[in-house]
Amino acid sequence: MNSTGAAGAVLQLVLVAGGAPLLAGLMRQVRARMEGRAGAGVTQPWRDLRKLLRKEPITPRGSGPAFRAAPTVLMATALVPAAVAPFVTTASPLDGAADLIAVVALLALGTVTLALAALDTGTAFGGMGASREMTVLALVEPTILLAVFALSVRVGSTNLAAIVTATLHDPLRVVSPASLLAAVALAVVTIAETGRLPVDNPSTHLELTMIHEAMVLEYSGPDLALIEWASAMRLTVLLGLLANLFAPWGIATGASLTALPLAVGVFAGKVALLGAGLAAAEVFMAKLRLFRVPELLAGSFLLALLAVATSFFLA
Amino acid sequence: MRRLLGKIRRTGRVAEPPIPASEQPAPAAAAEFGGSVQIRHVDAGSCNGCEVEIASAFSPVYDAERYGARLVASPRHADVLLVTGPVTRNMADPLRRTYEATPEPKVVVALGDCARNCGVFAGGHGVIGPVSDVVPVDVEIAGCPPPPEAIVAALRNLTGR
Amino acid sequence: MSDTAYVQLLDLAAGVFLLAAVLMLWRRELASIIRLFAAQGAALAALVAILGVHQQHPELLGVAAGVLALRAGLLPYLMRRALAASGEARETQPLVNVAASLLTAATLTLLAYAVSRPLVALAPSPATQAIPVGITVVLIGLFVLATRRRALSQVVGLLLVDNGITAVAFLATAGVPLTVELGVSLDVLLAVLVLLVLTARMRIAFGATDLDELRELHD
Amino acid sequence: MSAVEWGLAAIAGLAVVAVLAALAAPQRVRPTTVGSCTAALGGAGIAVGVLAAAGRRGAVWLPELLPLFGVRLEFDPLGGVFTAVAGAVAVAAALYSIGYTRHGLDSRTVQAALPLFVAAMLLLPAAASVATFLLLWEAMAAASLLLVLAEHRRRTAVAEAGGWYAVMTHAGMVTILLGLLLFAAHAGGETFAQLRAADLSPAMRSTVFLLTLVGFASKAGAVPLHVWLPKAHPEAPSHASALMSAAMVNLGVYGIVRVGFDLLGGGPAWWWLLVLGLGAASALYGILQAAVTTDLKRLLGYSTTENLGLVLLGVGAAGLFATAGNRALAGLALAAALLHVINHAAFKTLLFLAAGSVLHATGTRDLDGLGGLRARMPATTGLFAVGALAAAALPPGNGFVSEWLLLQALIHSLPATAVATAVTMPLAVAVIALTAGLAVATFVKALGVGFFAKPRTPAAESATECGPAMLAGMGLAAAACVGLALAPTLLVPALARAVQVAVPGTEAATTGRLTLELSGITGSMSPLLIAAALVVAAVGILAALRVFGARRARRAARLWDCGGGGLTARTEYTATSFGEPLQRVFDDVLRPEQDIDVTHVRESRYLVDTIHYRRRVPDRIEHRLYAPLLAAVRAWGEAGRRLANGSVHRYLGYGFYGVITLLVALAVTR
Repeated sequence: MNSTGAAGAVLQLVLVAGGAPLLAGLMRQVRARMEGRAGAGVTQPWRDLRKLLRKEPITPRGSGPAFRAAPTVLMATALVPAAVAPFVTTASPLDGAADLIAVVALLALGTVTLALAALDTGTAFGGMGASREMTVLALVEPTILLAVFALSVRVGSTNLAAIVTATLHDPLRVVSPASLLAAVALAVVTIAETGRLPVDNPSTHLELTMIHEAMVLEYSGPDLALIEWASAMRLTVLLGLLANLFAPWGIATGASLTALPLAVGVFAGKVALLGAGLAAAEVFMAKLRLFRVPELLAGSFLLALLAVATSFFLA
Repeated sequence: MRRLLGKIRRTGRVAEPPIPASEQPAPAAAAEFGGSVQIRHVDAGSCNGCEVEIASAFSPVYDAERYGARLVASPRHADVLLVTGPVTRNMADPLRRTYEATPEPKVVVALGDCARNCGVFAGGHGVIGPVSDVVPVDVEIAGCPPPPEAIVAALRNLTGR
Repeated sequence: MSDTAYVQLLDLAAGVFLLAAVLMLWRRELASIIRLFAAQGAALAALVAILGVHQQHPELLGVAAGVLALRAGLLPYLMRRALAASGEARETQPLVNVAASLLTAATLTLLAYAVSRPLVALAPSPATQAIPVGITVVLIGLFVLATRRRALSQVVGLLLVDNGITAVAFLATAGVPLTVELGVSLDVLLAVLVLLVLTARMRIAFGATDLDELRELHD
Repeated sequence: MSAVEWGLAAIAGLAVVAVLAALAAPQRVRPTTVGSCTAALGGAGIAVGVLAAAGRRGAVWLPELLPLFGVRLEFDPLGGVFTAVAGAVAVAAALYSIGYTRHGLDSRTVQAALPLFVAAMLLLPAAASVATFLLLWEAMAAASLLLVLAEHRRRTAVAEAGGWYAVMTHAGMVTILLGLLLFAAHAGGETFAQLRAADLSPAMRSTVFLLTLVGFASKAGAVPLHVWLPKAHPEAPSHASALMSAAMVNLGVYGIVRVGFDLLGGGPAWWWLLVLGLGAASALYGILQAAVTTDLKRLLGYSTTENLGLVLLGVGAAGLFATAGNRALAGLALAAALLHVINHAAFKTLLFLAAGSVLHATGTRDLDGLGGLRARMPATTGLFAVGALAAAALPPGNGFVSEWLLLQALIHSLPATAVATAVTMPLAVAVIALTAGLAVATFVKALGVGFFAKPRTPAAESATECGPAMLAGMGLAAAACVGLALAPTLLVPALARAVQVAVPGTEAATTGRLTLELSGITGSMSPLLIAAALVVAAVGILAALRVFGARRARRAARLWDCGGGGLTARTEYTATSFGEPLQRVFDDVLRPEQDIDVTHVRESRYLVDTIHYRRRVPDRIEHRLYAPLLAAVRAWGEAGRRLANGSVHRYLGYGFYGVITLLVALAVTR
């Protein structure tokens, strides 16, 4: 914990908060281009947010504090990981919260608040979305923790900074089957957690096929802005973790302030690359039927378990 | 997958060159949109001709999304109500409720002649009148059905891009 | 080649070998199952080649080439032909649903690890360390044989078992004699041909290759 | 006479006073007097427990109190922790009980049973001889049974639940009795000191362990011995459920730790694998049932099975590590388990008391019939939310802290040399993770469906906030939850001492004042920091919104009902529909029974008139395991009845034949 660490933490917080909408824009743009469209441009989500912040917030009658508080809490649960996770620097002053399990749990907390808000409105769609989201969340947890397990076995700690530093010192580790399997498993759960295809279709208009969207149908104006923004940040955070847990090169470890700009650039590049890849892959996918999703998650769970297993039987 | 990728490469970009925005002055509310317009489409009793045109306006060819317009699933998310068809008796209240559910600032677009003046359905059984009888209309798009170019032009006028 | 590189490559080959087996359990389309099987054959060949290079056994390289030709080339080709002949594209409902069979595979892996522990303990080396992978593949193969309905998946199961045995043989001993490998491969080839012929006959007789319909033969 | 001994005296004295008050006081003031006396009793328990956990020792031997053996009480840190927990729960529950007095809950027996039950639970961890232990155990069982049966006049289900509880608890009692007597017989003495000193043959040790394990596991509600729990907890009055579910079940864990670690001094790996397996099974099965049930208190009961399962999992892991010689990890795992016992006690008390308030206000426990309570009982809803957050093991709740510790212990067990560890740990981690995920879904359901949205029945419509006494009881429990969530580090020294009793030679599992830093392993997590960060972030966001966005005033509008008519409560998602996807995913495990009957209108069979959908998720273990057992027992009973048909002559005849056979036997053998 030092001045560089603090600076880095602030920097990556700003980076994630400011970059998340751009990432969403980039992904939409890639998708649009592959569909032969011109696309709305990378900065479109920012325009949407600006406009939403100006619009009129609406509280449906018969909803309670849970509905009002959810956007703020969701945003908070997205901001804290963005500040503590080793994206730009490994020396975050909030190391006490930079635990992989804690970060995962925080993101889950965000999902829960949104689900509660959806139930709070008492609409049928809200309940449906909440129920589905919770089902997916419950099935995703084991995979995440097993992947964490596989990653921390070789390091001997679940502290994010520790894992990243260990990988930096021993790059060959990354190509070991264990960490490759873990990477795939984490990628799958990232898709499931952030409601991308094939688990959920972020741009659907059919309520009956919705998971995430169904929960936010009642939100408008600034509330909606916070939710959209937070969802983008969650995606960024998870992709960032994926990037830095398996390819942490370029991150600032020392106390030199000069390393930070480079780190920022590299991190932005990595996440942008991952996002573009994900968006491109989505073009080839159709949404899974809801009850095929457990199959997908069971598969990722198996991969995670294999990751753990291989981490102790392949040398 | 490989085949699809090849197809994508061969097809390339199908979007037509940009269509200029319509000349008619944009409503005051549109000033606050700043290049982003979320649209909720309400079918108040249309023959679905307009729906086909809307679909093609948002298709890759005309790609209205490139100007910052997007169709959304809930009026709470919407800035613009895109109303088609003459308002039938059963759709009057839903239309009012949709209008009431949309947060300020909001713009109502009456799309197609039916929406503007009941078109061929004027005086028909079950038709209670044009959209403007039920909710205040800010923009009208003529045509039966209006061509995608007209729709895109009107939307560009709203997004200001 | 350096020791660390050798270990890395070996582990990587073993990992791919295992992953292919698991994915075969996961996918439903028979075509992609065959593709995965070819990939597994390639991984096996790579494994053998790596061992050969490391242990300076040139003949192992020959064996590797043979393995590649047979398991990544000939067998998939035969199966693809059988698939084209039969109209069936997918493994419709296996006896154990996919999610459950994936979880089973997970436990099988741990089981294989537990049972092979003493084997590995005899002569701990990177090669023997990977033996559990081979055993896992054998178990998964048996599982496929037990739970899949389509005759083609049955063939795949058999071949999985054989791949696993071969892998274990190569990993455990410092290079199987060429003749053994040839013998094994040949009778596998034979078995496959027989099965494929059977499949064809069954299809002619019953129109489908759902093995449950074989019961009709028995009463 | 040391402070601890004074405390023991106080407990005994207050218990007597409370019982006398219950018997003597007039009905009007009875609940108040008994409640306050019991609360004081709990307070004394806390004091003694804390002193003991702080390392102060104290022993009492009353030779004349119990013939032949005498009562032998002795406190050590391990017992202290459990006594303190029981005391804390008792305080909250007793305060609550002052306000929770309808349907004859203020009758003499019920009121007298309460302090008796509490006193037994407070003293049990101090029992230092087999006789004392069994005596207190039986007292606890009997008193709790009386509480379970409190409302048997109103609901027949109570009688059935009581029956199950009586049978299970006494079956457990018998096995414990056998085990400990066997132990004592071979040790040549019945004080725990003598038992510790004894050296038994491995076979005998295993027999003792298994026998006692059965009894203790059934008390801890572990699968498959859990069947009494989801029956008794919903039917008992809520403060009794809280006491049973938050304090009594812990003593099952206490028994396993005391006998397995302390008295038998650890054992072979398979013991602990067994415990670990029991724990894993309980955790998964419990939370699965909780996820699909719609009865609020039944849900909480199953969640108790789940949490105790996690605790047992930790205990088993600790034993496994100890046998493998890894004392640091063993200490960590056991500390995690004990911390989870404490956390679970806190939030489960809160949740059961809140559920009691709901039952009190609406008269129903069925989530499908609740809803809309947040407007009508805001305080209860808020408190329940605190408990739900903890139970869902999400930060910044206290449940998260102990599960984090447990996960740390398991994760750091690899790379391991023992095959058993290497194979079980990944599975254990997976089980914990799946349990955590399902727990989240379960408590979102309980809170979101039960308390939010619109009321689904007139009963829920007309609910009103409960009285101050009940709120006070819940408030205490909630405060405990918050305290444990923010400053678990304060407990570290006490836990370390307690762990040392079980696994000698371990130092404190964690260090650090604000941050939990694992000792010997790299790993740290600061609940306080996380909570603070969340608060700061939230405040920052609100401030930013003030400054930048939201120039327009907030408007209230009708729900977006897709333009159709207004949404009624009938269109809301119910608990049944909320749990449906999970139930479908875990169909093979749960085997729900559901039937749909569609009645058509008379004119045409293409027009549907009504659709009835019914779904039950029966406890499969109960059906598969216990139904045959009960059938067999019943058969025996039939046989017995034919022998004893109530005619005096027949009984005299039996006696006569008996004497004759005896004489004949004597004659022959002479």
